[in-house]
Amino acid sequence: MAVRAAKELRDGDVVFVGIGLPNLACNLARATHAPNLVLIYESGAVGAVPDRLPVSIGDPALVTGSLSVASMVDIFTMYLQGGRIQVGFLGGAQIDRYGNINSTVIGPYEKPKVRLPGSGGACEIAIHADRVIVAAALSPRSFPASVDFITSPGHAGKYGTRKELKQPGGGPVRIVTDVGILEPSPDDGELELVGIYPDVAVEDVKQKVGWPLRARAKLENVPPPTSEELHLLRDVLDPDRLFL
Amino acid sequence: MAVRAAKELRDGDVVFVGIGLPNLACNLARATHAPNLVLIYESGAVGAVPDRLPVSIGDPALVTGSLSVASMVDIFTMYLQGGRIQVGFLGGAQIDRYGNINSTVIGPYEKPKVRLPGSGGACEIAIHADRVIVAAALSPRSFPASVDFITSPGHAGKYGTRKELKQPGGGPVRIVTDVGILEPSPDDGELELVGIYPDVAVEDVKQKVGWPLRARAKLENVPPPTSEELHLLRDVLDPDRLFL
Amino acid sequence: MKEAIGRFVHDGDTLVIEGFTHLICFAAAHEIIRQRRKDLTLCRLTPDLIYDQMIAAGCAKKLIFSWAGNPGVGSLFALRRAVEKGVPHPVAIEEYSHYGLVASFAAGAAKLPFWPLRNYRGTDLPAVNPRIKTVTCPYTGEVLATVPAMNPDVTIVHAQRADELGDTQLWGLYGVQKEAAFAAKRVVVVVEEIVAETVVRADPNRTLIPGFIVDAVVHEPWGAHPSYAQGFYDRDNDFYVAWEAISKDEAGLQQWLAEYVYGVDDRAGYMDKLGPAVRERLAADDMICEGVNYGF
Amino acid sequence: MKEAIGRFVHDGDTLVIEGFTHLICFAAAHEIIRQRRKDLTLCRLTPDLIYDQMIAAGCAKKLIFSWAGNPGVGSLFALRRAVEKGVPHPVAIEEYSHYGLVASFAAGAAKLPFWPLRNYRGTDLPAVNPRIKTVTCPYTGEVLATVPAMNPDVTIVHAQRADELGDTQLWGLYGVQKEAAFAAKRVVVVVEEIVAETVVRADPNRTLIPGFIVDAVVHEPWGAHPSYAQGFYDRDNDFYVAWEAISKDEAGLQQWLAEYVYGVDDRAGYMDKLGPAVRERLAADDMICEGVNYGF
Repeated sequence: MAVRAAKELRDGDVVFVGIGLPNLACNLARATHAPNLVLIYESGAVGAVPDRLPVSIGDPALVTGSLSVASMVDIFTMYLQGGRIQVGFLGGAQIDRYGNINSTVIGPYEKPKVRLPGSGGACEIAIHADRVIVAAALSPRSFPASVDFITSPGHAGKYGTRKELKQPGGGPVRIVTDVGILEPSPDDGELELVGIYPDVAVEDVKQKVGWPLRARAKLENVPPPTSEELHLLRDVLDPDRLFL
Repeated sequence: MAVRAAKELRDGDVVFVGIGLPNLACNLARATHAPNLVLIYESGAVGAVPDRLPVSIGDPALVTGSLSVASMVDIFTMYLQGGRIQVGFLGGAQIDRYGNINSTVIGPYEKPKVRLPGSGGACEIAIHADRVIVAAALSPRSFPASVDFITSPGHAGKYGTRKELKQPGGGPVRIVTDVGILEPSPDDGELELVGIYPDVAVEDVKQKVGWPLRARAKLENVPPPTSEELHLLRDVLDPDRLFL
Repeated sequence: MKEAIGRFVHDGDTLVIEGFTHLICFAAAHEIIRQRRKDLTLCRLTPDLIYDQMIAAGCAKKLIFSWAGNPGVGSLFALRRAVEKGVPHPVAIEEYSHYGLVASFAAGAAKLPFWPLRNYRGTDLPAVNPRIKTVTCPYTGEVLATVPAMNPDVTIVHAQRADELGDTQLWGLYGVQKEAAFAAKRVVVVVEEIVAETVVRADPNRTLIPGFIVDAVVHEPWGAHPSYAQGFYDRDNDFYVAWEAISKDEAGLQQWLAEYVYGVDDRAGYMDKLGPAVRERLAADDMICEGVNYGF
Repeated sequence: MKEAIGRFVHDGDTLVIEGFTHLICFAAAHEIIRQRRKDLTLCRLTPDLIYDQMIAAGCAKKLIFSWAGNPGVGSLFALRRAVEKGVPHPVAIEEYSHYGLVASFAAGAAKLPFWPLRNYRGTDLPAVNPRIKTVTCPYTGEVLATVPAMNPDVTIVHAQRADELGDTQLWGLYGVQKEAAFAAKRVVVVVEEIVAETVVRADPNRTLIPGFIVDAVVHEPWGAHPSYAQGFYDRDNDFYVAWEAISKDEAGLQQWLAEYVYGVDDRAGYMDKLGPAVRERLAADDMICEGVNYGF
């Protein structure tokens, strides 16, 4: 997933990076096709070049050698709401048919089955970033027809469509999973299968989401990671296997 | 006036300083009875200790050796509106019966007789500082019954009283002139004579304002500057007589 | 520290100990636990281990937050026990996103009653937090979200250095430390190093908080451990990972508090208990930048 | 500079050259005058000599400001002639107080349509500037003033140093340079010194503006004269005093423009014309601060 997510990044993109897989994907992209990627962390580090894999989003290695440290007020007002962020990376416990993401609670809010960490910056990233890339392993539990709680808005839902809500950013434009790639339909924003990994059957993918998944007529054949990419990930970027 | 204005400052006060006479008065106070005065300039210098008399409010000597440099957003939002300023110093081309100050235009706004510089920070200083000290030479032209334009609100006027407007700061509490001291009446906010300089007659003062000036029954006798104070001003603080 | 907490942190206060991953003042939290403060409303973007410990110790009545996890590791189990099961007692929550809570501090610092932001459209957050409202722009008619001002009774800021008057210099990640300080009625600054006023005045652009808004300055080296202080010591990631197991087990967590908080007198005692190996492992390397010219 | 102004400043633009006393980019203004840009909406807190010169040269259609004097000296006579008598042609004005215009830049930088502030009650400013409106707080019912966002077509920032990508470091007085840059559609950075990216990265807390929002970086030593650059050269207070007489006399001012702006090719030519004595008089002394440790 990290390799595939890395490919979604274009050279020169300004990326709002979360910890874990997004961080790995960004650093892989920087080491391969996108050397001019600008990494911004919500903690305030801008243009970070961590010389070790950061365990947390506020790791000191993100500061040392970075281009700038901004206050969090500036990060959220001038950088994110200011429209300066091209790509946001999000995960989440649940992602629904229209790309709405839940990272708040499983079950009802007042009496949760599982209390998750909550939004952090995920709500505003989904609203403001030009493009949001979501990385998550596909399973019926993680991809229900509708989420228990909308932490980060997708393309449509009970509050209206993205256009009706005049959301400034593009929302989740690519969902990178462990078996294939989903994208919102240009018509109604419903997520549909647009790419598939080697040796994966479309029918198997359909079993793993909680709604009748549409597949595009022409599916991208997503190539497997190269040995160079795997080497970079396993031996250079995350040698201690913190996130792999 | 500088000597008299300096006496209005209490040790430890946080003062929003303008250039010219206010700056002289503050530095005189620091050199005499108020060594712990904190000087803040709207340009962003906090705790300035200028080693030369600053010609402008943004002089580099205000930065070198200061305690902090703040952005102007912080200065106006967190310091001034945040209620952290005890004393503001203002001048103005016109000051009226209720302490309203005009530093914008003489004559009508659209076709001014004289176009003055305008508010700068004077409007918000008059609204937010705990106490405002005004320094101006007394004359009927400078002290009309009502000003041509309210740049900085006093204690009452066409928009209501200070209390009705719920102004957070105390407004102009002392008007230091070249012949005596005025203060707002606790009843209606009208400026009245509360102190007089040696060899000045109350009747002469009354001639110099554009309304029937009330004088308190008991007037402070304001002592003349001491030779030490004059020495400090003339030989140490403003040897080039930039503002004296 | 004892005296500063005794004087400035009271039962029932709204308390902010900020610092985004960086400069989180655990030393202050431990002293508050030792002095058995209770009914506190605790506010932080990320409750982190610091509020997990305070909740486990029974200090908290309410929690205001925007991301409640163990960063890069997992859950805060004391917090989850309090919220999910009311153990040791129920803790009310008021939940924002980071931007919302950041804006709430900014409003507090500016003494404005609210802050407008383009946010929350299409999300369930306003439905569960009635403090998130809206305002209509008088120019464009756009409906924007609002958050109310956060004005804590007391904010505790950890920083690299300050002079004795509290003029505070901080580098690396700022978080919302400045805003949290300006928003507060009382401010306690805890530093790794007390320096001469001349050191502060030699580089005034580095100063984040002026001394005249500070009520107490405490000198407490290693006061942020297991958080970190750029240029002084690294984050103790091993401890953050270990916390997963400690906090999962209510009894284990109480045992940890007994040993490392109640069982020591102060931060020096805590560091002694951790032993010199931890200090050696975490002590910062030198990467000192060049100065700039303030001459004219 | 020629190329940057040619590409990024167009007739009819709303233009901001900020800097509060400090780091005012006169070099850019002079190049704009030489390229005979017109119908500009000029916005600055303090129009200062820089806009007085541009107004005299006929570049301006409108002026947005909050304090229009010659700081510590007197009047800006070209501005007054344009406003009071329409000479050389009428210039419309939109007037705020400092806080109002500062807030307007902050709104622009945040891409919010307005900014709320507790201000203007009891004053005549809203009566003469209908852009100052009000909003009601959804929590307290308090009526607050608002200003609209300022989003210029182009902002020109002068700073001490930047790398070639425009990552810009600035110390001494900040003014509203950061907000003006983030608010703009296009950003030109003019610096005293171009430094290696490693210099910027050695002290990231000193960086005010990231390169990815910058469209052009211009290396122009002494580009702020008669304003100043902390650590490089002092303010030319003598010139500010002399401006009183120059600008009072319309013909004299045009003569000055002919000689010092139209009569030179660029900033180097202007500095040559001023002669080495000015440079010697104003060159900064060294007062270099200590660095801090970014290690971990």
